[in-house]
Amino acid sequence: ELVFPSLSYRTGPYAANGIPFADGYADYFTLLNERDGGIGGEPIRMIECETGYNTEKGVECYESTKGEGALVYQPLSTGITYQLIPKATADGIPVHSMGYGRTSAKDGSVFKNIFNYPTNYWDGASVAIKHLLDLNGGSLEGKKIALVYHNSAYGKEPIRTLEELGKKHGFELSLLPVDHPGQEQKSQWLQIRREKPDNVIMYGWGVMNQVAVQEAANIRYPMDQFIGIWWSGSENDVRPAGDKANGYKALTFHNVGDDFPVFDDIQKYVVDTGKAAGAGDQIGTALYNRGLYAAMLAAEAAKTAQGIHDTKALTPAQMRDGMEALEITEAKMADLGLPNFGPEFTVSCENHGGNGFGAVAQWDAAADSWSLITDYIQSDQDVLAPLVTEDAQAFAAESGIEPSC
Amino acid sequence: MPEQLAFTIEVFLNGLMAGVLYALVALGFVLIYKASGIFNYAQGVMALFAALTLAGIIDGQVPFSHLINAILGTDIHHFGWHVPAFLAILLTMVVMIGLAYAVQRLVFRHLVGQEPIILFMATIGLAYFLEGVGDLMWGSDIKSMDVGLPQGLNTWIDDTTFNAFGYGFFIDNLDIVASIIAALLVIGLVMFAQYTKQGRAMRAVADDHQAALSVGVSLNFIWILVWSLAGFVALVAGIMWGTKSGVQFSLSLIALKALPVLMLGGFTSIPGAIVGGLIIGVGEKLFEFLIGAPFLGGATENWFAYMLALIFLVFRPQGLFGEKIIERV
Amino acid sequence: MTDGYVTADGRQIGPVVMEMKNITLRFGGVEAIKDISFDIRQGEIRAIIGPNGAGKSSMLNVISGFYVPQEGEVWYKGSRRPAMKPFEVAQQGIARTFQNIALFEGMSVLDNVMTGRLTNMKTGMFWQSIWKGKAEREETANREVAEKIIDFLEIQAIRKTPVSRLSYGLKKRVELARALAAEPSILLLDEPMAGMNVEEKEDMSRFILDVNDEFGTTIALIEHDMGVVMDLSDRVVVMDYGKKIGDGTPSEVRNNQDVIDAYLGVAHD
Amino acid sequence: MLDATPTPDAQVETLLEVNNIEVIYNSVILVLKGVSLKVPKGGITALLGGNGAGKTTTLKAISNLLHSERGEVTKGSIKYRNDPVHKLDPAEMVKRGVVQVMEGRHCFEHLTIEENLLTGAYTRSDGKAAIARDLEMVYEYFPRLRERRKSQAGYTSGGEQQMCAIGRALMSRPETILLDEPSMGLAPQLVEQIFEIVKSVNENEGVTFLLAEQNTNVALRFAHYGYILESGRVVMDGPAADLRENQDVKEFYLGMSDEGRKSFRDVRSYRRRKRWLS
Amino acid sequence: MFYREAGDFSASYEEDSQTFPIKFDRYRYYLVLFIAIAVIPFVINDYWVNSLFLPFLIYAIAAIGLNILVGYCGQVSLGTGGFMAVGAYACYKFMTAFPDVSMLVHVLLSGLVTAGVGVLFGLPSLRIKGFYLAVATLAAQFFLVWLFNRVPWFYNYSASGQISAPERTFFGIEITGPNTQAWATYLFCLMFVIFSAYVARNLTRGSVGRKWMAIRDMDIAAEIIGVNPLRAKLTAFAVSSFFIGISGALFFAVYLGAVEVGEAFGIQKSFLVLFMIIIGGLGSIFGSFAGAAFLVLLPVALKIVGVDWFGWPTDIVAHLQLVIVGGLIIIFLIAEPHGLAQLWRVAKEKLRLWPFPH
Ligand SMILES: Nc1ncnc2c1ncn2[C@@H]1O[C@H](COP(=O)(O)OP(=O)(O)OP(=O)(O)O)[C@@H](O)[C@H]1O
Ligand SMILES: Nc1ncnc2c1ncn2[C@@H]1O[C@H](COP(=O)(O)OP(=O)(O)OP(=O)(O)O)[C@@H](O)[C@H]1O
Ligand SMILES: CC(C)C[C@H](N)C(=O)O
Ligand SMILES: [Mg+2]
Ligand SMILES: [Mg+2]
Repeated sequence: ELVFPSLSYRTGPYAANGIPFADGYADYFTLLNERDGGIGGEPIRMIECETGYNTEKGVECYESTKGEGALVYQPLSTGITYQLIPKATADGIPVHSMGYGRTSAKDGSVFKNIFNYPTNYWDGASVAIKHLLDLNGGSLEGKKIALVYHNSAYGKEPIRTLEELGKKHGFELSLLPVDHPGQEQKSQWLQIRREKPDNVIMYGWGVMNQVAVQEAANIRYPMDQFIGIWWSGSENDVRPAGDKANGYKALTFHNVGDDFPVFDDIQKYVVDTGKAAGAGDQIGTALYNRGLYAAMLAAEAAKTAQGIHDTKALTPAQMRDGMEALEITEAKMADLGLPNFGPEFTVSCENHGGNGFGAVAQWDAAADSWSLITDYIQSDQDVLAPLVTEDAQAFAAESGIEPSC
Repeated sequence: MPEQLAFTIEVFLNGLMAGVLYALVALGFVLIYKASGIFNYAQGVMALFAALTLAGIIDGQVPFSHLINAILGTDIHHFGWHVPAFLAILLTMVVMIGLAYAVQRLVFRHLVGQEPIILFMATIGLAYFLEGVGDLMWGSDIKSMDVGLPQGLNTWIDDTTFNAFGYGFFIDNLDIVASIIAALLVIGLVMFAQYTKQGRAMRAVADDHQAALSVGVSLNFIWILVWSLAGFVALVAGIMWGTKSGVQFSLSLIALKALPVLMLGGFTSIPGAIVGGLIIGVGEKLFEFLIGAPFLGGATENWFAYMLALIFLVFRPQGLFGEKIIERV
Repeated sequence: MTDGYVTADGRQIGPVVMEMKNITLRFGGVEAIKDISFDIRQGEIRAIIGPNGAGKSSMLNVISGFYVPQEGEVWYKGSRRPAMKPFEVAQQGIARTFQNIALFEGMSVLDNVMTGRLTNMKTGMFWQSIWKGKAEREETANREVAEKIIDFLEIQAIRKTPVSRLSYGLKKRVELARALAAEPSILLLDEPMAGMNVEEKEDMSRFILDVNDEFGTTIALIEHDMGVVMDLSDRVVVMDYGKKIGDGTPSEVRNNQDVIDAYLGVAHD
Repeated sequence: MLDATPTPDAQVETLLEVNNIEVIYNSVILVLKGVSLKVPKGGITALLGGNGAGKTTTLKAISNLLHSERGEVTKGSIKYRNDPVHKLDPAEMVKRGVVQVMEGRHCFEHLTIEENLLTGAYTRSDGKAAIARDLEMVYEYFPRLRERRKSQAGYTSGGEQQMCAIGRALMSRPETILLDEPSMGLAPQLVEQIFEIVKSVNENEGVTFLLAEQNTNVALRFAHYGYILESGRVVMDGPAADLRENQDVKEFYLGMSDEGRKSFRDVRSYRRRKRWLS
Repeated sequence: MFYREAGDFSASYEEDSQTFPIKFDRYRYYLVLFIAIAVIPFVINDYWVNSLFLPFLIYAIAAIGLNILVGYCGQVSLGTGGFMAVGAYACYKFMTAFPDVSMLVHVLLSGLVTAGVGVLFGLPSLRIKGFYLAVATLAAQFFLVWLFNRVPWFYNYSASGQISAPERTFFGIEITGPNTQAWATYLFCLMFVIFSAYVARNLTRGSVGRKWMAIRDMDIAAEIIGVNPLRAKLTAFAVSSFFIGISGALFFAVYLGAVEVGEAFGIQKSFLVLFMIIIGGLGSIFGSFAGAAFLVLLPVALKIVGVDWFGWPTDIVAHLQLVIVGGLIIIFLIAEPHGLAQLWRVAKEKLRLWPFPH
């Protein structure tokens, strides 16, 4: 039996986003069980635990599930991830904070049990800038870029990167924090209306996203100059603004839509058999796909681990090894019914964070769907790598860890 | 017009508008506090609940479908019809009146005469309860609220001011609608409280519920009436805020924006809610614009609203329009 | 009247301890007290009477520092009292009861009486948090005083009862106990016998006389029961609409035509 | 003024009948231990007794105001015009014509005097004109109120508040008024005045009164019949004139001994309580 | 008669003002203490400590602190979250600045710092009363959270603005960081709980406590009989904040290990602790424990019943949980408005009379 806990949030201020992710995560495992009898013949047991995006409940969930032989945690919250970094490290259980959490966890020599492949917040910032560079003929000299961000640890992540990139590319950055929950953003958007930045980048979550998109539409900010991080890129965020959201862009690190063979299987084995998680109405949405992608990566890591250790039942330590040896190739993905679903990457002891590929998706309001408008773009590793190392080293020093690989 | 001045005026106007939206929420608090001394923590959740119900009805959602499906293994979610907005609003109002009735019968009737903090606590229980019921009934995914209110830049104002001053002011259409509705509500409620028999009885109950009982005012009726009114105000607030940001849990947190308004205006004053809202709206927006964003790194609105209210209170402990606290021994 | 006098029943009354000079108190437009002067002597029972709304309670509030008069001076023990907070006045040895009972409803009778001792308890927070030693000794010493007063007022049986459960009359008595516990030099009583029947008033009168007798406490008393006032007090001030219309011994006041017109209605027997 | 109207004879209809009721507060404190009384139509009945005897509780039990103080009638019955009423809503009692004036006045502080009076007419549905007429009538009885009609009740003096409370009760056109300690804290002149008004309302409007009073002296002068309550029990009852002559009543409630009134100064001991029951 | 006090007579005032004047109560209290200190540490594991005992103990300290302010002194405060944050950040600064000093010192110092901040924000209480004050303390709440989020010095300039507790010890035993033992963190917090309860109890039964209660019940009367209202209110703010600071420090350093201020110490925390003391019983130390236990344990218990036993979907359980907690709060209030502590007292009164109803 392979135990995958799912620390989900189907209630609280971020429920609207937590639900599709949790559904995707669950449905993929259900699919594996129903279709393949688990992973490598070993059945999967998924334990769902409601955190409400609350760190204390997150801890409770962690403690109550770790004894069951939990293989990997995917808490979908930067706050809970920070909580779990020391705990899980001490307990030897891996954490996969996919596209969130502590960016410097990419440095596997320091963060042995923490993985954040395929990409992270700093990559996100850099990819967005690269996209803008592409649009502006390779130069952002003299441009103004505004960052609208959730005023929390999460939202502040890209500031450092953007400042560095600003120096490099010569754009001017202005910062616009929005307090939780972000229902009122008049000030921020009036400021944007006044300053007329060439582009707006957003790091938001929850209701903040909808309000931002709505306000942008209200002040008639050109939607295609407005780019959200992947957590600001779900259908929930754009639908309330209706047609006016048309053209809004968001990053993503996996493909969109339900046009992949795996969805047929999900329909057949999960939905039609009445085993779909939640209300079953989220399939194919951006966050559902992300949950599904996370589950797929976990399952692949488990397969890899089974291969390495030549055993069907896994321990968290073996799972960790599997994650560290994970290799995602196009062939593998096509095989899983997810052709061209995400970037290719390889995990190693030094690199727990993938190669920093991300793509840009754009919202088509008429079609009510996202579509990828770029290939996977790699982030500016020249700038980011030293930043990651610096932060990881600082953490290592602070907590007396001897980096090693 | 110099740019900075134009900007300041624009911020000021938008502050007024934001203030109106806060005041809409604060009004509900005032009504209930005025008639019963209950500080209704659940007001925000009531707005959420009303908005959820409205959105659910418009959409033809089956209430409790998720729960029913989980228990019976069925797969129902929608009736497959769409209810016209005005009818849905009426139906929602019926639900809110039902809620008012239930709240009175099941909760506050048993707590008559308790200390304010106990009543406050009961409303917290109510908030939890309603939040849970709302989620179970309509699901916690995000819904959009579309009852046909206009939204976005008002071009007429933009053009006119541009022609006049060389800078077009941004005013949101939704805010304009909100202001009109808020003005009507306040006038209506003030007339009700001041000049009708029920309004007088409501104020009497607030002063001394025992004495009100003794002259034959039915607490039950007055409280159900007031909670229904508060439910109505919650519905209005829910529609406004729901249109702005979609209907979801966070809607209930707008209560936090109403609190400074409430204490600045005075817990017992209907006009106070509006004036307080305007002062808070303008104050926090101007502060953010002139000081917060340039010098303090932004996101100062939340605490500044409270600080502003605090400063006012130090000079007028009962709020601007609150009833004077009679301190005699 | 330089240094006291001897009452009809032979008690020696001392010099002036408190003197109100030309007190005027306004609330917005309302003049609650208009230029009133009078004095209170050591060991005396001084009554203040007058129709409802005459400003009697307001006068007590001025004495206890709760209202600050717009004009006039308060002299206490021979010197002019500077502007003071009510708690500072209390610390000078002036205790009182209230017209609308102001007990601490959330506490037991004993605790209420002990609050009367607060001005005498000085142990710092630190020692109190440790309790053993200094704090405990002080508590015990003060507890003894409080218990003595509880005994004196015959409320032992309800010592541990929460005040909110008591009937009106008992509350009045507890309030008196709290005021007495402070061992005040001046005791201000605002309608201590309102809402009592004759028997209870007799008891209350007895307590007041005994306090005055045993501890030599000076007493200022507001009361509407003329029987009580005339019997108990040594001198009476009469107020009407904020003005003083009479001042003197009970018999003088009783026969004052202004007082009869404004308050008594008929000459009291 | 010592000649009250003679006791109404037994033929007169009994309006209110309290039968052996028991009242418990907070479900533990037993306060009334079997109180029975009858109030005849058109009479003034007095309820006397010391502090904490249960007068207020009895009145509240009748008007059903106990509920909001966590009190409960656990035994016995209360009948008004022979209908059991102790399950009714207080508002319903007012509709039936029973209204209480509470101890301690309880005016609506923030309402003006006139608004206070109008609130009294809340349950009436006989039109504005009738209400205006009664308002006029109240002002006739209490001219003082007419002067203060626009002031907030919270800032009027104790006596005015008492008048306001009684006037407010009259505004509901009651058949019966339960009056709790109308004289408390009032100057002697005012006490007389208020009782005079009670008397004339009783005589002119035919309103029945049940009044709880500490001021036994005045109460027995104006009432027709009296009950004496002690620690939750009725210990004595009879026509007011008889009670006035009763030796014990004289001693304990009127403060008179054989030699007439004695001075408060001369009471030498306060350890001399005598009770009918103990 | 299950419960008796007959035969228990106090021969002196000292005995009479004991915390548990009745023998039966006293023994039960010793038993609980014995189990807490000498039995529980040997039988608990990570799950029990990290999900139940630590939050319970830490919230109990916060609840005691808030109860002093609200329950005893009558000053309604919604700034608890902000004050806990002060404790947490102070502790973090002390821990990183003086790595070799014992955790005990850090935690106590954090309490003191918080007490100072509490006094500062207590100043308006002289003029502002009741719910107005409650809302005014929200200014403290929002301002403090903003401040800690805003000024990098507080989080030692870390990239994300989170603070994480480094490993620190108490008499050589690790108390914070990833490698702690369940029993050690448990006992460390328990020590503070006992300390807080002891101090709070002593303060509330003496003259300081009476001043507080006098202010609570009727502030004007209190002032007229000689209580300095400003002093009384500010001492209440100080003592209350001291405990709340301690709980904030423990919450961050021992329980969570890493916090982000807006999430961990947001307005929700202020409400939560307030709920605890109202449900538990205002003005009761026991009530603080009861309330903390109720709000920490009930959700966990409901979750276990719903998800683990009945196997319902987590979201339905979470929603039902809200419904049930909300419903129970209302039912408890109707049954006994003065909280669990009062329920317990009434139960004892009834037991004492049992089998007679009155
Ligand atoms: N705080 C206040 N604000 C406004 N007016 C006040 C205040 N306190 C007293 N008054 C007014 O001052 C006048 C005197 O009041 P006071 O309470 O002193 O009367 P009193 O002589 O004690 O009457 P009573 O016998 O009815 O108690 C009244 O008209 C009252 O309304
Ligand atoms: N809410 C209550 N809770 C508990 N006990 C109460 C309550 N109200 C009154 N009592 C008790 O009931 C008894 C009777 O009280 P009640 O108020 O009826 O007396 P009363 O005859 O009106 O006395 P008074 O002349 O002092 O007003 C008293 O012993 C009192 O302590
Ligand atoms: C989906 C989430 C991981 C994103 C969120 N803003 C967080 O970092 O906490
Ligand atoms: Mg007075
Ligand atoms: Mg009474």
